[in-house]
Amino acid sequence: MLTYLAQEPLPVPETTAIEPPPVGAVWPILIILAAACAGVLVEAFLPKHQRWSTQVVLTLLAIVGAGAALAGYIVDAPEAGELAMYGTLAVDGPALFLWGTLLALSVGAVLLIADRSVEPGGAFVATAAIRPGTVQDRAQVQSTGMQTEVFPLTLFALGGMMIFCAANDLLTMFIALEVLSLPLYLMCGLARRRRLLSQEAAVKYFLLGAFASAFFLYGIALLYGYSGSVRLADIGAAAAGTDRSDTLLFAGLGLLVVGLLFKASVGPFHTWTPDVYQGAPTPVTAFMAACTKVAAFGGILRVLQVAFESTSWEWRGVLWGIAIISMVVGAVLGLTQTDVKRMLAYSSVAHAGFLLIGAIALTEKGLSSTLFYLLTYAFTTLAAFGVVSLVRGPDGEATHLSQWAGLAKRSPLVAGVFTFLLLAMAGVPLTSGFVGKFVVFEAALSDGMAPLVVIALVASAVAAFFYLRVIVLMYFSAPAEDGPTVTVPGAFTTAAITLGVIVTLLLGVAPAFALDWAAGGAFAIR
Amino acid sequence: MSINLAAEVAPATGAASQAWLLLALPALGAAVLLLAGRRRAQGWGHLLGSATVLGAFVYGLVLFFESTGLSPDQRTQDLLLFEWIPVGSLDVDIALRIDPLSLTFVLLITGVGALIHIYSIGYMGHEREDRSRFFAYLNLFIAAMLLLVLGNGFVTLYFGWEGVGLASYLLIGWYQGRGYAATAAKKAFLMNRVGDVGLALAIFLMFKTMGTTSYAGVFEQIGGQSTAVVVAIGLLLLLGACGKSGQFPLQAWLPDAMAGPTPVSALIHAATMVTAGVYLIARSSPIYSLPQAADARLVVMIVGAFTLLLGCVIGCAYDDFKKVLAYSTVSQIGYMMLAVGLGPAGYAFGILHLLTHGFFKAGLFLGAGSVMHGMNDEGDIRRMGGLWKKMPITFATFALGYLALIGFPFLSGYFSKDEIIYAAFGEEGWRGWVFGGAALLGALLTAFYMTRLLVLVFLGKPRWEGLKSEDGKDYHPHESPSTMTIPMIILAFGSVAAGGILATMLPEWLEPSVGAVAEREGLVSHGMVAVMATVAMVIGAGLAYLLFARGEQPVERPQRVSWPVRAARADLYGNHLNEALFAKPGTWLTRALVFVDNRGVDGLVNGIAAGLGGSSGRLRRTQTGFVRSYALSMLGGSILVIAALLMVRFA
Amino acid sequence: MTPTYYLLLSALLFTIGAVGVLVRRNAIVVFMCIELMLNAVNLSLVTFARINGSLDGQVMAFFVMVVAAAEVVVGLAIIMSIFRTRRTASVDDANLLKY
Amino acid sequence: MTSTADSWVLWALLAVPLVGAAVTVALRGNDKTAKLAALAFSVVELVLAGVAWSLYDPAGERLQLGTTLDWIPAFGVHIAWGVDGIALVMIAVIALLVPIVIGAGWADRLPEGRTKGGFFALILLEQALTVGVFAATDVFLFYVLFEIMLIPMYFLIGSYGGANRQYAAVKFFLYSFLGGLIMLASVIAAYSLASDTLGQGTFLWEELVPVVSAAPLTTQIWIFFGFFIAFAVKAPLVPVHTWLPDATAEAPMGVAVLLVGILDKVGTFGFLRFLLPMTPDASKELSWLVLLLAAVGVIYGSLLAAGQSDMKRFVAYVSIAHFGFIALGIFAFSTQSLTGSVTYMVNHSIATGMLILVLGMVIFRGGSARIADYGGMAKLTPVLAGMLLIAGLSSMSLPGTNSFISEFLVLIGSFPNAPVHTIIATVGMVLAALYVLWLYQRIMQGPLRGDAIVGAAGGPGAVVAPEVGARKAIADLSGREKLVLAPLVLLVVALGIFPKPVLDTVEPSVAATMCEAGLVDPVQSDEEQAQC
Repeated sequence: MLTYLAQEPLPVPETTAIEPPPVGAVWPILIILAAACAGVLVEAFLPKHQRWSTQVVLTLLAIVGAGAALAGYIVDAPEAGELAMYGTLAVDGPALFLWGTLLALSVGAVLLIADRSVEPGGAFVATAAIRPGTVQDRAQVQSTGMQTEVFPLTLFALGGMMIFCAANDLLTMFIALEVLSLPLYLMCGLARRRRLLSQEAAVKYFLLGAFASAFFLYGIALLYGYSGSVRLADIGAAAAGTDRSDTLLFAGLGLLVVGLLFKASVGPFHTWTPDVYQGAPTPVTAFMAACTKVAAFGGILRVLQVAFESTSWEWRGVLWGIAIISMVVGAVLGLTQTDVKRMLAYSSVAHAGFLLIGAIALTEKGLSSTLFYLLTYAFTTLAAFGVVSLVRGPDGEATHLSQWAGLAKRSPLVAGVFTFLLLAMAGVPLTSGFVGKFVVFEAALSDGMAPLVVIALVASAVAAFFYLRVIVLMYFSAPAEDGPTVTVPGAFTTAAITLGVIVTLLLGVAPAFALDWAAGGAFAIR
Repeated sequence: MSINLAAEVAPATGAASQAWLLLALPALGAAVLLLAGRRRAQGWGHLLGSATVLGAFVYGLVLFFESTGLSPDQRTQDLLLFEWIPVGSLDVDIALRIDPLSLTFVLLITGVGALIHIYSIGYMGHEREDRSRFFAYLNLFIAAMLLLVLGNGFVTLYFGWEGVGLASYLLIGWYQGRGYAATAAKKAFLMNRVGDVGLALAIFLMFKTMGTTSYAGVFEQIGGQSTAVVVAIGLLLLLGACGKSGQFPLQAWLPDAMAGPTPVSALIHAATMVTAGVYLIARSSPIYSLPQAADARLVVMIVGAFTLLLGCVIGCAYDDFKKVLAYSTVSQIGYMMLAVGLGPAGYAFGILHLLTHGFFKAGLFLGAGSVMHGMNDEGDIRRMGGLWKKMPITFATFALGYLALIGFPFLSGYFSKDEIIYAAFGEEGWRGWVFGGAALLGALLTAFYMTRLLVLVFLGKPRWEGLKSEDGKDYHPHESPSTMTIPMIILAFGSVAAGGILATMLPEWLEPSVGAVAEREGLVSHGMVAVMATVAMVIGAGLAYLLFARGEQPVERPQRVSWPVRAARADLYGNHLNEALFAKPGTWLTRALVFVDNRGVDGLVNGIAAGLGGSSGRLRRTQTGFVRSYALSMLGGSILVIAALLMVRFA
Repeated sequence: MTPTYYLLLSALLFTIGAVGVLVRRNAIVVFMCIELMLNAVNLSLVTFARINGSLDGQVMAFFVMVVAAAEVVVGLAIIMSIFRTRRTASVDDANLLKY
Repeated sequence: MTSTADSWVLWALLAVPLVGAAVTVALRGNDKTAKLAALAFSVVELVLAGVAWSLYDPAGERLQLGTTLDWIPAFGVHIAWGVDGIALVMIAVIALLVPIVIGAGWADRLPEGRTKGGFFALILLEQALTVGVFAATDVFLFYVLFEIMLIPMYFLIGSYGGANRQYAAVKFFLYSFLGGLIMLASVIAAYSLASDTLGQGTFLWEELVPVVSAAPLTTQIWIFFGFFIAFAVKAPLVPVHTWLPDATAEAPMGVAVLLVGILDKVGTFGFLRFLLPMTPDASKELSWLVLLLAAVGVIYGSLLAAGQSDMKRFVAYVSIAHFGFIALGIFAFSTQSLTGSVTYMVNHSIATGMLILVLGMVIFRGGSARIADYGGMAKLTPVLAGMLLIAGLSSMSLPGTNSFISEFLVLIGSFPNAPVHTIIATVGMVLAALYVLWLYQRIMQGPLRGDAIVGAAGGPGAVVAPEVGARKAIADLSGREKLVLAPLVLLVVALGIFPKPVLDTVEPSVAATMCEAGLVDPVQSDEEQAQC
């Protein structure tokens, strides 16, 4: 079948002329990565007791600095976007939007990670090497120390994400994928309590992640074979017209997409999500749920729109199917979950389906609406996991739903906030969730995907049921006897949750500015 | 003729321009009494109640004489009170039509009404506590009834129509403690509603075809309508009339309605409300007089004739004082229906019989009330007898009413009934024989059962001696107080004289409303009819006397009797019919629907929810927790994706 | 001797690796299978480089190796820790998280 | 960014209950003050409603007292208020019912741990939202409020309701939410239509109507169904009605009044405000369907009402029957029937509201909602019995009561266009009499019986002489209760005798709606042919 390859080699595509990298565009990434390296050095050279404070300061400074750099760049950014780093990075409208989103989210995430008031000493194990169940383990649970490597790891992951959603060629994308994944694998295993679960989550995430990246990579290879280049633009050009067999193209596309969908936890490639979300330390779960989703969909959007727009007719139907599966799986499986974190995981699967709908509407509306949806969902889910981390029993977080019964009586504020977030996820008006759904469905409908929209609406109605279940539990049920205590959060967690709630409310009531920003510009196709 | 009827409407002047007082007085009385509450109104409630009606009666007289002063074509006057339901082309007003017909009824209603109010002062004497409420209801009834007859359109008529229905409901169910009273009240209201549906639909049809519902408008345009429409309207109106007037097939409620206090039976279920059906048809004479409406009129006649016989037959079998009178009412209204069904030849006589009947039947009921009042509310005539010397006045008045009813020569009934029989014979062909014969036979039966009643109650041996009433007391029959006897006496005079006086005057007095009496050459001459009727009366009365006056009458109702008697005692199976046709199926349907709604409709909803939950619970299990199965699902997924992509591309 | 065979071989290797992931219990072996898949990809990358007559493919192969090495570091660390906890490296034993 | 001189009224109408809710919830520590505060604010609202009524000019423009502010310019979403006669009367009804509901709930027994303050605050919040729904003239805004107003009601049922309240609350929410989501599809579709034809999208009702109504039939039908399903669930029409009996049965009486009297009206209001003007062709095309559902609903609801053994469920089914009448009137397309339907919306709120409150007082005395637990109460509580009778008579639309006007208008207006359905519905009149009188008989008439009555006299099975035992336990209406019911009784009679003010306010808007929908009266007098 591949005999045509015996023909004489194609002319080598002339390599891009070497032009000095316009550094201004990538300052944010550089800052983050540099800070990450610095963080590693801090671990190496600073005494234990100083590390936490230093790391927190360093990390937050880095993020804020990156944000400042980003803002500084945006004010006079070229309308059409520009290529940086010898064309490996495309710094265009969507990329900037996603960077901004990621940085803002990571502030919240870092605050959650850094918090030491909710769980004395923080949510992370004092020394990862200690074996669970041993005397030392019980000791470390009481100790106030924590594995401060988390902070540089976070920064590395963040850097990877930022590169991932700006990557202009598949190789860069692959590297970025690994840079963002590897730290997360580790961070999943660092929970202070329930270490067994935590480690199991890490193993599962790691094995499946590596497995998925292998698919991703093979896809890259096939596409390279098809188009002779890994540049998205070149692939797009090749797909538009070449004599090569489309087998390579579509096999490659399929594998590539699978790799991406895995990261975005779209059904049926979601299987890792519930387990990992449940096992990982809640701050890390928040970070993953929020930021990874953003980065992954950033990548999906870029790949589909830049490289495969011309072949959309072929793959669109398939992604329709996947979107439906994801929504249905998420909504239906969420109904019977008994663990809050798992429930939120399934909700994120369902949301991934909604996002995919926006992503396969190949219009400006589709792009901007998906970006906006990412923004809204990420902040809501961040805050939601923040709240989850507050409800604690004698042995750590009380994530079993039965423990949440009658929470409203014990602490109305927390219950109120969580209700608000759940309603946002259900897409009730005056929350960001509604506006997000609205713009996505609007884009889909105007791109002629009415049936998909209807299915999505029904799915979100079903999903509404399990959000409602939690509200019923919190408000209408009698409090459980050995009910959990709600710890009064310290400044960090409070700040993080407040951030999420405010954004959720703001985008629900006055989304105009964010919508404009999301519609800022299309992908730079070069 | 029917056309120019509408044209003669003139705006009300003089006393007529204040005619709203007629409604306002009793309505106000009702409102005041209801709001005052039973404690406060105990002392004066009954007086106020009676006063308002008397006032209305007086005012009615004023109007009457004023209107007699006018030339006949001036006598129909309209009085607009206010716009009621003005929407688009529909324009319903609260407005009064003062014309001979309505005035006649005003006098009947307020007159008899006033008498019965006074009577009630005595009759309700022993429940002072609730008496004011009783008078409030009576006033409410008078007000509604007046609106019914005075309204100048079918909607206002409908307003009064249902209003009297409410009052009758309240008064039949007066003894709320007694379950059967409540049931009877409900039954009455429901069967009336059935009739009302007919009336309502008639109104809708009028609006659809003629765009108006006022008498003037309808009568003006009805002539131009197709036969189908006219007949439909005629039959629908008739359905309404049947409901209100206890005509077949909706007669079953009237006897049960006797569960109410006797004055109520006298006023509402004998003299006034039940005759509203007759009024409706007389009022609609411009419709029924149309040639297109011949079929509708025929149906009216059939219903009337059939009902008058049905009433008589059942009346012969009953042993309950008031129920006998009730069925007699049914049959007498049958006469009136037959009369108005005859068209121009009969309207006036229908009304005439209505008036005379109003007098003597009210009198008879009051007599019955007086008897029962003296007999511990005993209603079974087999437990009476020989009461004439215990309560002479009652006996005298009752006897006069009795004679008037059976059409004893030169008493009221004689004039009115004979006119109807004569007019019935006036129909051409088989109809004349059938309806005339029916009317004649009715006269015979009427005499029979009324004589039976009179004999069993007042004559013969006093069978009540030594018996005890339900509440275990001995019977001490005694004459009633004057507040009760005086009205009876007045009514007795009425039942003697009214017919003779009215028979001559009424027809031309009513002419502006129902048109002139169409003189027809009948099958038999006027005198002949008089003779035949008298003969029939004598036969019936004599037969009854022979049967019941001589020899013992068992106190207990004999059970082993011939089939016709059993049938008659069972109301000729009217109730069984309703049971079988409506009540039973309805109950079953309701039960079935309740089940369907819970299990079916709601079950479906819950079923979907349960289905989702179940599938969720099953799907959950696929999340086994084994990395390798996850990997498998991923691999499978990717293979599917690739296969699908390639298929789409290459197939 | 067309490059096609290399592609087929790499596909074969990739499949073997994938199947290995599914059938083997030991976490280390599973991980090795994944490495095998990566290397199969490397093979096809190089082959395509040959076919396309450009060096990109070969360069990418180097990148992949580096990444694979990094993965090994992280992966082994994780597997190590869970092995010390459970005294077994069987991935099937680790299924507390389910449903 | 436009606004008329009098637009402040609507803002005030929206703001007052909101502030009231905040104040009440702040004062919830002390029941007494909280209650007084809530009452005070609701009365102010009532006064404002009166002002609005006086400022509204029936002969004036289509929408009055309006404001339009940009909200999300990117999508042409506005914060736009404005009322026509229909919305105005509904707002008036809301403003009327809320104080009464608060008065009625004054002495309610709440589940332990709940405060009167919270209860009334939620009610006031609900009031603000419903006023907003009726006043919104931007479809997006309407949708937003349409969904939001579920939430306070959800908590009112779920937190303050009866034994089975969780199930009822969730069922209520999901039913309406699903309906709303389906409507969202239509809203978006309408928007896309607008953005295609007008160049830039808008949600302003006045700008959407011409666009959507010009769309081809199939498009209209899709949009129609989106809206229709949502409104049919809200209304509720058979067969999507099953949430109402549960919700009504579990909700506290006052809440049930708001639910049946106000929230449900949003559905029928939607028929008038959106379906007819926006999708006239589809409405005509599919009127047979709605008429069928309506006629079935009348009979179905009536029979089920007769079959209920629980008072609150009884009321629910009565309402279902009545909503059948309303839908019938709306889709019979004549000035009379539409006006009838609108007045029906008002009168049904008053009549059924009163019925619910009176039954609530019965239940308050007997402590049971089962009809079989009562009997012969009239002996002990004549005034209460009278009130029940009045409410019942109004529910069966006896002439002289307010409901007669509307039912008569609906039927007489529907007859020319839909005779068969009208005849079926007219049969419903008989059934109405049946279920009302039967209920009255079972509760009030006959000998004293039933656990609730006899039990009050001293344990089930205890023999009571009506004068002793039970009378002590079961007292007649208190002054407060009389005060609560008085305005309703007054309105029942007044609007039955002299409905002109309402009719005159409503009719022009109805006529305008008919013009937008391109409908002409089947029965016309000559002078009105000229209009539109």
